[in-house]
Amino acid sequence: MSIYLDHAATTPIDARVVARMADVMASVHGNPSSTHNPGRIARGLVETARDDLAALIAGQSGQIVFTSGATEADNLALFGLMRGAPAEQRHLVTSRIEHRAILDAARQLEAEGVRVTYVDADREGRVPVSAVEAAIGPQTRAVSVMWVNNETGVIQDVMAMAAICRARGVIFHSDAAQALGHLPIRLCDTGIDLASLSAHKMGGPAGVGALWVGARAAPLLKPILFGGGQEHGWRPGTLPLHQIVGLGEASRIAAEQLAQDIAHYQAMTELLAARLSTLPSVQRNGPAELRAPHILNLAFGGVDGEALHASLPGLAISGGSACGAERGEPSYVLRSLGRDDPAAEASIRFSVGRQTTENDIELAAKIVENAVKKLRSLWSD
Amino acid sequence: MSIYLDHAATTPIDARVVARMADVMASVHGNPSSTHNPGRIARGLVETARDDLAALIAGQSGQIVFTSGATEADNLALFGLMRGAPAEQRHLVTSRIEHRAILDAARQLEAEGVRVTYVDADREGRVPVSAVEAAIGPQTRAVSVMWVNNETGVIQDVMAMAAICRARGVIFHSDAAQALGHLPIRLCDTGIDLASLSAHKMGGPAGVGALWVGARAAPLLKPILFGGGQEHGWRPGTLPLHQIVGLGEASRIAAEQLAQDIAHYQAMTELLAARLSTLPSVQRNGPAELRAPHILNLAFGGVDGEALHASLPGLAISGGSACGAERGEPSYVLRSLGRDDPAAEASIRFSVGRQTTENDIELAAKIVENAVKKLRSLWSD
Amino acid sequence: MVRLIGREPYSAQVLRLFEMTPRAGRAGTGPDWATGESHEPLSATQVRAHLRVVSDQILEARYEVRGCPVTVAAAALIAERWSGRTLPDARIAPRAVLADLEASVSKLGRVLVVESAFQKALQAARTNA
Amino acid sequence: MVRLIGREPYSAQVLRLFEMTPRAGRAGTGPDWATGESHEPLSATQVRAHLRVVSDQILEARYEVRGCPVTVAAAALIAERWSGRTLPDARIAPRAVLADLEASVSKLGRVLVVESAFQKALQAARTNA
Ligand SMILES: Cc1ncc(COP(=O)(O)O)c(C=O)c1O
Ligand SMILES: Cc1ncc(COP(=O)(O)O)c(C=O)c1O
Repeated sequence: MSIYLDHAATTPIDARVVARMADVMASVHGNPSSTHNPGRIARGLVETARDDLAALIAGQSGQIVFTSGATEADNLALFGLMRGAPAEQRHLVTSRIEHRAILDAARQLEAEGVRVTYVDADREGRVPVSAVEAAIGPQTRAVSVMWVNNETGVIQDVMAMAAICRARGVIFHSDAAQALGHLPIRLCDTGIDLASLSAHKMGGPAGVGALWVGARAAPLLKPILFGGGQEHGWRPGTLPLHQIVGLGEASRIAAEQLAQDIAHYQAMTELLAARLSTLPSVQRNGPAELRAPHILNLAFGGVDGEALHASLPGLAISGGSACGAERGEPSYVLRSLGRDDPAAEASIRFSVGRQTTENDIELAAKIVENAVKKLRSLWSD
Repeated sequence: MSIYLDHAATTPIDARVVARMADVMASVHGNPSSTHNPGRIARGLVETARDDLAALIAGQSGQIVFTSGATEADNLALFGLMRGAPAEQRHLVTSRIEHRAILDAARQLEAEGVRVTYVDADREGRVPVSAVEAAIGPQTRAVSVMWVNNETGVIQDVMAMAAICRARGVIFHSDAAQALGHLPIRLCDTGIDLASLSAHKMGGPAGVGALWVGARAAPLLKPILFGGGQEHGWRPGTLPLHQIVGLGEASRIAAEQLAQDIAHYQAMTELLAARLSTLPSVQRNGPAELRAPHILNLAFGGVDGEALHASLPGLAISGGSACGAERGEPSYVLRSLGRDDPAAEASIRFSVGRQTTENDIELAAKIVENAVKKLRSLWSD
Repeated sequence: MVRLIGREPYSAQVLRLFEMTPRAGRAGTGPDWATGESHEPLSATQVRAHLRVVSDQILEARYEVRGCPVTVAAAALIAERWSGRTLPDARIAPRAVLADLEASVSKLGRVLVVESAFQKALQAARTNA
Repeated sequence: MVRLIGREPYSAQVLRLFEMTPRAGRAGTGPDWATGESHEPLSATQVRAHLRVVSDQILEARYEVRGCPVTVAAAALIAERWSGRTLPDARIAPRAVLADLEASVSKLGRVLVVESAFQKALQAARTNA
């Protein structure tokens, strides 16, 4: 079968999480909103999971709003902040390298009359703090910049941005989907006001996530879905017990072994980088420093991107994000890095997970090396 | 432990579904949007599940949009239809006995300038077709009436309403959360344009559902969440494979044993009704006929509602809907039945599931009988 | 791992009195018994207090009630406290009852119905005497 | 239960030619060889066609290519077909190539780059002769 190096698209659910979810699915039957005993048992499990997630991010349990994932959390943050904004505050600042969940929501907000400023990343894939600062004006209500870019793995300086926003009286949101479980995250006392979280990038199940809502943002946030009044009215719908328990368990595990996980991810991506650096014309997309440990994005010069991907059926990797891949579009994130002729190179995002072994890496490196050599052999400059 | 008679709030995940989900969680790792092999395997499972759900409702697979549940499906239907409506079509017709997901979304639409007409139910809990027809005007864009009421179990005549809507050029949506798996449903060729579906009311997992979008509604429906372009652009976010597989498996099982399930639900609720009818002053909320087989709502005269519920710690039942229960409000659905003095009676919604046994029913009847007798003994008229 | 929250919103005291309903019952026969009745239509709460009073002393207090658990508990609590008291000592502070029952202020209205029934019974007893 | 969809968007034919790359390679040495080159900057596609022509007959066709799988497959397909043909028979209908490869029309531009390289090589061969 394939060697799976696409953990940033989705990573296998940790076996401990699967076991816990299966147990809860088989043995706990109750709607957490019901006041009878089964309902209360379910509610207790939900609250324990909330505590576990809160502990992982150093936030308060009461600040967590469970959602169906980071996409919904991103939408809730942006629409929730901007739709209710008074006329003189209808300006949003974000970056051009955000996930589609932010960019498409921002585009929709533009259609609704919100002014949006898109800050460019630099050639290293970093969103300059100074550019964000410069984009903030008297009408700016919120800034949204992702914590870790999902294609390059570049870590953005969200702390500095958050501090500036706080000083300017602006709400700061960060999509932390790729940061959670891959970097130490402390939300309390940082100046960050809202953060989007997802379970399935860190060993939890897909289809569940959360928006962390800090004290300053809470009074400004309006719901985008309406219904049963769950989650303080911010997110209606029957709470999916097993999903939330899965997110909680994944959080507990991530908190427990974060240092160890990070070291492992780092070792795996650096080993791969070392192996592939023996090939000529290989460049990192993004800097070697200040990147999340699990993502390595490499550009192979003189090779057609589609051809390289088609040459690697035994590798599960990604050219850009999985979402973009469906449409077959070239990656807007990589294009923004401003390489001379991006069409003349093939980029691969390798992303590793807990299950990745040295053996996977050695094999993958060999497979990629052979494919690149073969394709290059078809052409002589 | 408790006797669980609150299956309409949420019903245990069928053991076969749990097994299938656990298997997929443990063995299939891929984002269904990824183009590599693990992604394709995941995508294949998603499409099989889509087919299984489509088969259960006699709809086409391509018309199913997976969501996080019926709440989101209801929101998608109402906002998706009404927000993009031209100025001369900003009128929505619905009923006063809809689920909160519809009523709260409708209230939000009112705040956004949509005119909403709320049709009253009659004393039997039925939304009169004639009243719906009368509410439709030249500006009406859509009508939304639930298939089965979640408190009384009353089946609404959605076919007749859909036919009228079609004749008048109006879109008809129905919240079928309580109908799915409890009634035969055929969506094709009925005139129904959109239907909200949920997995956890029929042996599937909570946190996943679907909006069925018929051909006439498709061009009018706008998304409410924005992002990765999944589900034809109608619903972004990484597809939660195990959840969708769970919904598919629950659909397959429901289709296979629907007649048998219905007979079982009917037998259980009728047995309970028979046992409790020996008590004086017990009335059905809603008619005996034309109700979904799994719901029985009884009013016990001369008993305080809160006191009766507090007297039944061994029963997991519901006074209204689980959502309403959280807020401790009296049920707006039961109030709408127009009984003389609703405060002077206690209502219980009993709802049964596949796991409900005759023994559960006999025991529950005894427990309720004793509690009612005891409470009545405290007062003499 | 499992956090099971108690049978909110009821305190242990309310649950005990509601479940045991000590001193519930109708008036006995005989001229020593006095009755007071009160009701509140919105919640259909009804309370009847019965006092057996002999020469300034409440020998026994009983109640009939249709109402929520806090209403029932309040009636039981007052009946327990008043049994044996002299008439001048028979007093109710509804807020104190609420506090003793650890019930929320939203239940004050219900306790007032209970108080009213007992006050009326007291009145009737005084008139009897 | 498992539905594994093939390696879209490639037909079996494209995959075979892309993986085997039959007749890939540079021109041989000697005056019989003629070369044509074409490129398309937007996608950075580059194609070089080499024909060994002796008295009106293409004895051998080769190609060098940097491009997507359909581009590579198209070059391989034409090289296979042309090897052995006489010059008047050496014709390419790009839409027919697309159809033979079961490739989508969105790839027509790429096939035109391949065609152009082969046409130029043909031209060069005629000029040689
Ligand atoms: C940065 C980022 N944001 C948001 C998302 C969406 O998360 P989810 O799949 O939970 O909706 C992803 C992954 O798909 C991501 O990488
Ligand atoms: C009629 C009805 N509609 C909608 C819902 C909400 O469904 P979900 O929990 O899947 O969001 C429910 C149940 O909670 C329901 O009974």
